[in-house]
Amino acid sequence: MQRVGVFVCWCGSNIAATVDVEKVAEVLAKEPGVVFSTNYQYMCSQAGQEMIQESIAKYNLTGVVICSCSPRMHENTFRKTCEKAGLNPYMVEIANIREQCSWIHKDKETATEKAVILGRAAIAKVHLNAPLTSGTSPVKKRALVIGGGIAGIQTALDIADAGFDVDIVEKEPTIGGKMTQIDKTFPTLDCAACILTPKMVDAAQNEKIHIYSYSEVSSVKGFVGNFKVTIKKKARYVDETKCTGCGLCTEKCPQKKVPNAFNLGLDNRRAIYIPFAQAVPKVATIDADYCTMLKSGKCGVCSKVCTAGAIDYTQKDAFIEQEYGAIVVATGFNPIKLDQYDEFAYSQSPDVVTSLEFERLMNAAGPTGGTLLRPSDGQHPHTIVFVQCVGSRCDDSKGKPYCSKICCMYTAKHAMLCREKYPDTDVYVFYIDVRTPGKNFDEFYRRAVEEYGVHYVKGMVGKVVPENGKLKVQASDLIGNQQLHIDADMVVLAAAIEPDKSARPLATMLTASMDTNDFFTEAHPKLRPVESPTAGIFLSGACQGPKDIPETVAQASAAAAKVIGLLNKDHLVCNPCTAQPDELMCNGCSSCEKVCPYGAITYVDKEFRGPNRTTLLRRVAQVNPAVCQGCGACTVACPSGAMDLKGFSNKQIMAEVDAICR
Amino acid sequence: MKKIAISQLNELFSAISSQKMLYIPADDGAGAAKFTPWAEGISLTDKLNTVRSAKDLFFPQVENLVNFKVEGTKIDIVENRDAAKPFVVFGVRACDCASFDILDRVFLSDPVDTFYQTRRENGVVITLACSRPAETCFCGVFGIDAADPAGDVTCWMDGENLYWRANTEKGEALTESLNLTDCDDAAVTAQQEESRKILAKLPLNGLDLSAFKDEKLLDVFNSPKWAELSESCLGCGTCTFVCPTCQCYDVQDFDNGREVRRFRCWDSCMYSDFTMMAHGTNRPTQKERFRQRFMHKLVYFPNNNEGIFGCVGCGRCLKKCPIHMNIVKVAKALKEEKV
Amino acid sequence: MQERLKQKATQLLENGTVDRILGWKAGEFFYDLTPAVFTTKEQIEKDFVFNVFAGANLSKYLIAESRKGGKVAAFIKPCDSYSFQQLLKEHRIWRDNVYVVGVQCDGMCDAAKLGDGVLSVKEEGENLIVDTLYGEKTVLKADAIADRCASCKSKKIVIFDELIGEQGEETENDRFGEIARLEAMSPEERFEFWRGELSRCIRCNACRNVCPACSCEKCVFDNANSGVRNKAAADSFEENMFHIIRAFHVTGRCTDCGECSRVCPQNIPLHLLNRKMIKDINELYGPYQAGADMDTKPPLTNFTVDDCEPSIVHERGGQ
Amino acid sequence: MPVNEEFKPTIVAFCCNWCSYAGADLSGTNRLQYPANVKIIRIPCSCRLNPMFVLRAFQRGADGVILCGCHPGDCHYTTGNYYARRRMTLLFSMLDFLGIERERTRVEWVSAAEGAKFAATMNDFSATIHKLGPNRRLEDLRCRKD
Repeated sequence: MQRVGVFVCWCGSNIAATVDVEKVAEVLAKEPGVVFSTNYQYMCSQAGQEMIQESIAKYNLTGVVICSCSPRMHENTFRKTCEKAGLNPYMVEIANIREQCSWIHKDKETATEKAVILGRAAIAKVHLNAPLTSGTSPVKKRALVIGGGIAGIQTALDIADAGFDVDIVEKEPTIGGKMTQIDKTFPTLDCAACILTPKMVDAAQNEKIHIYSYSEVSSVKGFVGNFKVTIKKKARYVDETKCTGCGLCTEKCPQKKVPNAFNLGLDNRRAIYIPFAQAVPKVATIDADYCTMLKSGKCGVCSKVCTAGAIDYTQKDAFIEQEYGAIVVATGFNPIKLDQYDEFAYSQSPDVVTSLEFERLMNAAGPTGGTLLRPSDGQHPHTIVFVQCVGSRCDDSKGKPYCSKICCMYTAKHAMLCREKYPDTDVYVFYIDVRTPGKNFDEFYRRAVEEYGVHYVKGMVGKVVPENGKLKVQASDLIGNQQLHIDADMVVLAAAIEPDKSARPLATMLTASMDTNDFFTEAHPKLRPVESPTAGIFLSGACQGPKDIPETVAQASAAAAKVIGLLNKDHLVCNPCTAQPDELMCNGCSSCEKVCPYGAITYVDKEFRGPNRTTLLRRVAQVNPAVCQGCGACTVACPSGAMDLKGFSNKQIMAEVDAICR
Repeated sequence: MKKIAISQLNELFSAISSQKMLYIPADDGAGAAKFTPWAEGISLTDKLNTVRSAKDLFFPQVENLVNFKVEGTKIDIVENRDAAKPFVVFGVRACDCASFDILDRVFLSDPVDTFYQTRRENGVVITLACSRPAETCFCGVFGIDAADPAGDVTCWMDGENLYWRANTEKGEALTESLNLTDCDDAAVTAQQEESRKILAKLPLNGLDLSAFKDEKLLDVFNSPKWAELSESCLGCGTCTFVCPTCQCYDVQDFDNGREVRRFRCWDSCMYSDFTMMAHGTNRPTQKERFRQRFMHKLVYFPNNNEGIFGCVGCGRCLKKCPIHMNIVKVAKALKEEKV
Repeated sequence: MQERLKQKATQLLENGTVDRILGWKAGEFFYDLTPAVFTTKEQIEKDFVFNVFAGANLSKYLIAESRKGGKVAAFIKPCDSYSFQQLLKEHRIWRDNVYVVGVQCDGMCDAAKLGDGVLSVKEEGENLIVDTLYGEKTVLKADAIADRCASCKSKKIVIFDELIGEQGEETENDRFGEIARLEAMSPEERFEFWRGELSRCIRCNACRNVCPACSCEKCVFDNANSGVRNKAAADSFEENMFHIIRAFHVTGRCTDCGECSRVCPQNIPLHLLNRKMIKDINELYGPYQAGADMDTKPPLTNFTVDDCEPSIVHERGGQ
Repeated sequence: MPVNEEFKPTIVAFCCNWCSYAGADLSGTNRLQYPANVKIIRIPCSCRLNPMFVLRAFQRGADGVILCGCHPGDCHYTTGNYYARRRMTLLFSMLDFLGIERERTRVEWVSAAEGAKFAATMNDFSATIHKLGPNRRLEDLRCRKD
């Protein structure tokens, strides 16, 4: 039994006006184990805190109950007070007699009676409290960024800037991501490459940044501060250290019929390729699916022309193990596949394109050299119809329920650019709503309408039918209340965006949670938007939700700030109120493991002494206190009661129940 | 010998219960019988015996011992024994009646268990002779005559009459207060003859317990058979709780926050925490626990009680054990091994 | 069937596949079989029995048996196979040490339905020839079938290394009919019903100890440190609490094997509580059968964001 | 005892630390009244509520038990309340199946901003329990106060 001291606070008149504080102290003094009970005007004041500290010494208190305001207000204050007096801070319990008593009751007798009961519950609990010590775990001062798009690059640059090593793992042969494929950026219309490529070069040249291109994360073990990651470096059949990026091989390769993924298949490339001129690293990669040498052993042209001797047909996937203190997920997005949207004739006519394909068609480095030409006949289009929300804001299973957020703005950009470069084109935009909530966004959209004469039509396109080289567009104009029939030369579909397919298996490895759309869940939707609930995992860019470039960069820097904050620490102080299994009672059934949102529970086979000098091998749960956040989900999932939560143990909560109901 | 017509049974019960609480074995609505306080509308079961034995009325599963009131450092002791009320239990079978002798040896020898003693003093036992035993009955092995049970009063029933014979002062006193007709023994003797014919045919009659009487305790104790016999034991308490002679209990406290209520409740030597002490348990596996139960009934108890076994052959454990392990199988296996 | 099992058992021992056989051993009467471990051909010849009273679910024994040295073969009936797989799923049985011989089952009988004084029973086709102290009689096997088998949920043996008899399928059954009948009662009637049933409980723990889902190293009710230990129901509350907590702890894990009700010495229909939970799970969270496979997440360690609110209990009334 | 005249129900409210306990604090800050017989127990998350605690409360004399947690989707620990929701649904259903009045148990999601909802919920729950009368079906006679 503890030696308990009870301190009843008046909180000026906040408590004392409604609760007879003297009586509360007097009644609680009779509770078992209470050796000292008093009341004071302001317990949280300097004088009040000193009174508590003196009483701890004088009465040799082993537990302290403070009847005051909400623990959310001053629990920490009083814990520190007691700690200074040599009492373990977790031997303090607060009875909330202000917010949950004096402020909600008017009758003094009622409020006093309730305050006594609340105090009694706190006393009952403190008797079962145990001193808790926060554990610490060391922090590996290196960060991993998964995904080398603008989000990953920005995060890596910021982390490196703070002086920490950071690795970027990018599954493509070059970093840069989706932004490399974009022509101009809204709302300023500056060229994407002009602002992105310097950052790519910065990343490549930064001593603190190591780029693993054409690589994937293959396993993640460990926990915050101590992740152990295996990175699979896929064989590119070119020695990165030797390749100078001269590009001769990519010109000489005889296999010319490889759809160029960088241009979304709008043109072809060779089997050995560098995705684009400013690729980082600027190293060639052999596409094993198309290389004749790798497939049949006959060819070897690239090897012959390479003066650096960088070609290596025998290269194998390499696995690299590395330790990290923090991991940033920046896996980005992709436009959805439009196979299910046959009404827009996407698969029937090459002149029906997605917005990203349209970017390539407008891009000076694209398949048409920046001249807008119809993919079907290379002719200049005169009427272009843009269709918004293709697959976004859908309530059927074909599309996505959410708004893809970026489409309104890039469509305005596309429409505007068309009208600017080719004033003879008629441009129609069909929309459900135009959403432009960003700095200078609405102004941008209005310019498209007002200055550039883009025809914005509220309504949906019902059908696109290719006919005689034209695209017959049937649409409804909801404001004009009429059906429209437009003979278009091109139709551009603003396809919804979705998280990259690599995100789901990655989330499983990281034990990071995802929402039903496979976007990573943030630790708190408002207050912790760049952290995953899994400690040490941070979120950057569109993997967390649709975002435009400015937002992505902002989030990327925010995630970097969080990582820097973490890596700056030598040790992490763990929350001591964590789950703890009683190994002797653990069944090894894994129920707890299944409900842990943090992956804090693992199982080990362990030897135990059995009856009659036997040895038993049993599977038992282990909780990693550095990862456990103390929610208690496991304690209820455990049928044998082997799992308990420190600070909120079964017995403590039941003691409170008993005290309240008695 | 006295008698009363079966058609008058209700009147008889009514007359007894007007003086004292009366328990009779009645159907429990779930296919079994139990000792039930008689009231108008409650009638005698036609089941051979109750699932819970008549022991319950003298040694209930849960019984208040005493209350403590704690205030500050002061402890008040408050008596809270159940009020002792005179009662009559009708329809006790010969086996259960014999179990009282065994319980008496435990509870009434020094130090006397006053809770049990009070109930024994307050209780009048009316036995009912068996005429339709079950295949699991083996009371005969223990010298019990199911056709002529003991008790304060012994009864026999045939199709027409209930025959009544007072055996003790308590029985006499009760008899006098009732309106029964005198009769001769002829009907009872006839019924006993019939019953004994059936009793003689019981399949377990031949159970030979001689191995345990003069056997060296340690030999039985160390028999390798225990491991095999106990292998499938679930460690539940069914056998002990339906047993009329099991008498182990645990003392526990219940703290409702205002007072501590001390009570006792049945315990089972089959349970893993039976006789748990500060050093741990002294019977670490089910083998030891299982062995304890049968050693107690077949060896320790007779060794301390002039050779009287701690079993009355009621057959309840044979019927109720979830895995059909029981004292008969144990006795046979140990004997077989000895042979 | 018994002979095929005996042959198989002997064969598995003799060809060295296993070291021990888990089966059923003959008793004093035809109906009182005891689960037992056999290690020699002689033991099997003498004592191994399989008949309509081999109701005991052997899967729970495999928790301990699979941890002993060597390998054990176990005869597993369809409903036992669900328990076995559920225990595997919970990492309770060491699979490598068990050789599962699936045995098809036509339903087990309840000895209590044979009447008084049974001396011996002979199976003859659809009949049981029962010799009693009071004469011989013929009982239709169907009339003596155990209640749980009368509403058999599946004849499928969901996991096995070898099969004796035909593989079966899930069966049409009305096992939720009894639940629906109780749900249709008023709360007062239900309360009276359950009070009547649970007040007979003697807390012998047979239901718990036989239950394959109740395989805790130490039950909370036996654990002096759990704060809820109790040995006997000292109040009607404790009668309720034991069964509520037990039913809750096996929710989503109970395969509905019916052992709890089979072993209850007081004939309390305990399976109804578990079955109610199964019915609720099926209705609220989609069909789920514990032990049917190794992968499906148990309903209580799973969720969907669109799950119903607890207020559904109010909204739908007794159902 | 005259029906309900003297009856002051005991109500135990388990509140998660992050949303509902803060919501209860807010209703205090805003001086929104609810009956004094509602007593709050702070737990880290609604998923910490063991069905055993609910039964314990009824045993010890509670007439109603309510669990408050973050709204689904807003759990501080991301998924805790989803588990709590299933557990409580099944527990309540089982209690109902045993004939325990289903009105005695409730789950309500209360965010840290919903001080008013907290007070309103407690007022409503308290009134419901008051109408229902004392818990007799799931009480332990040894804990009765009279």
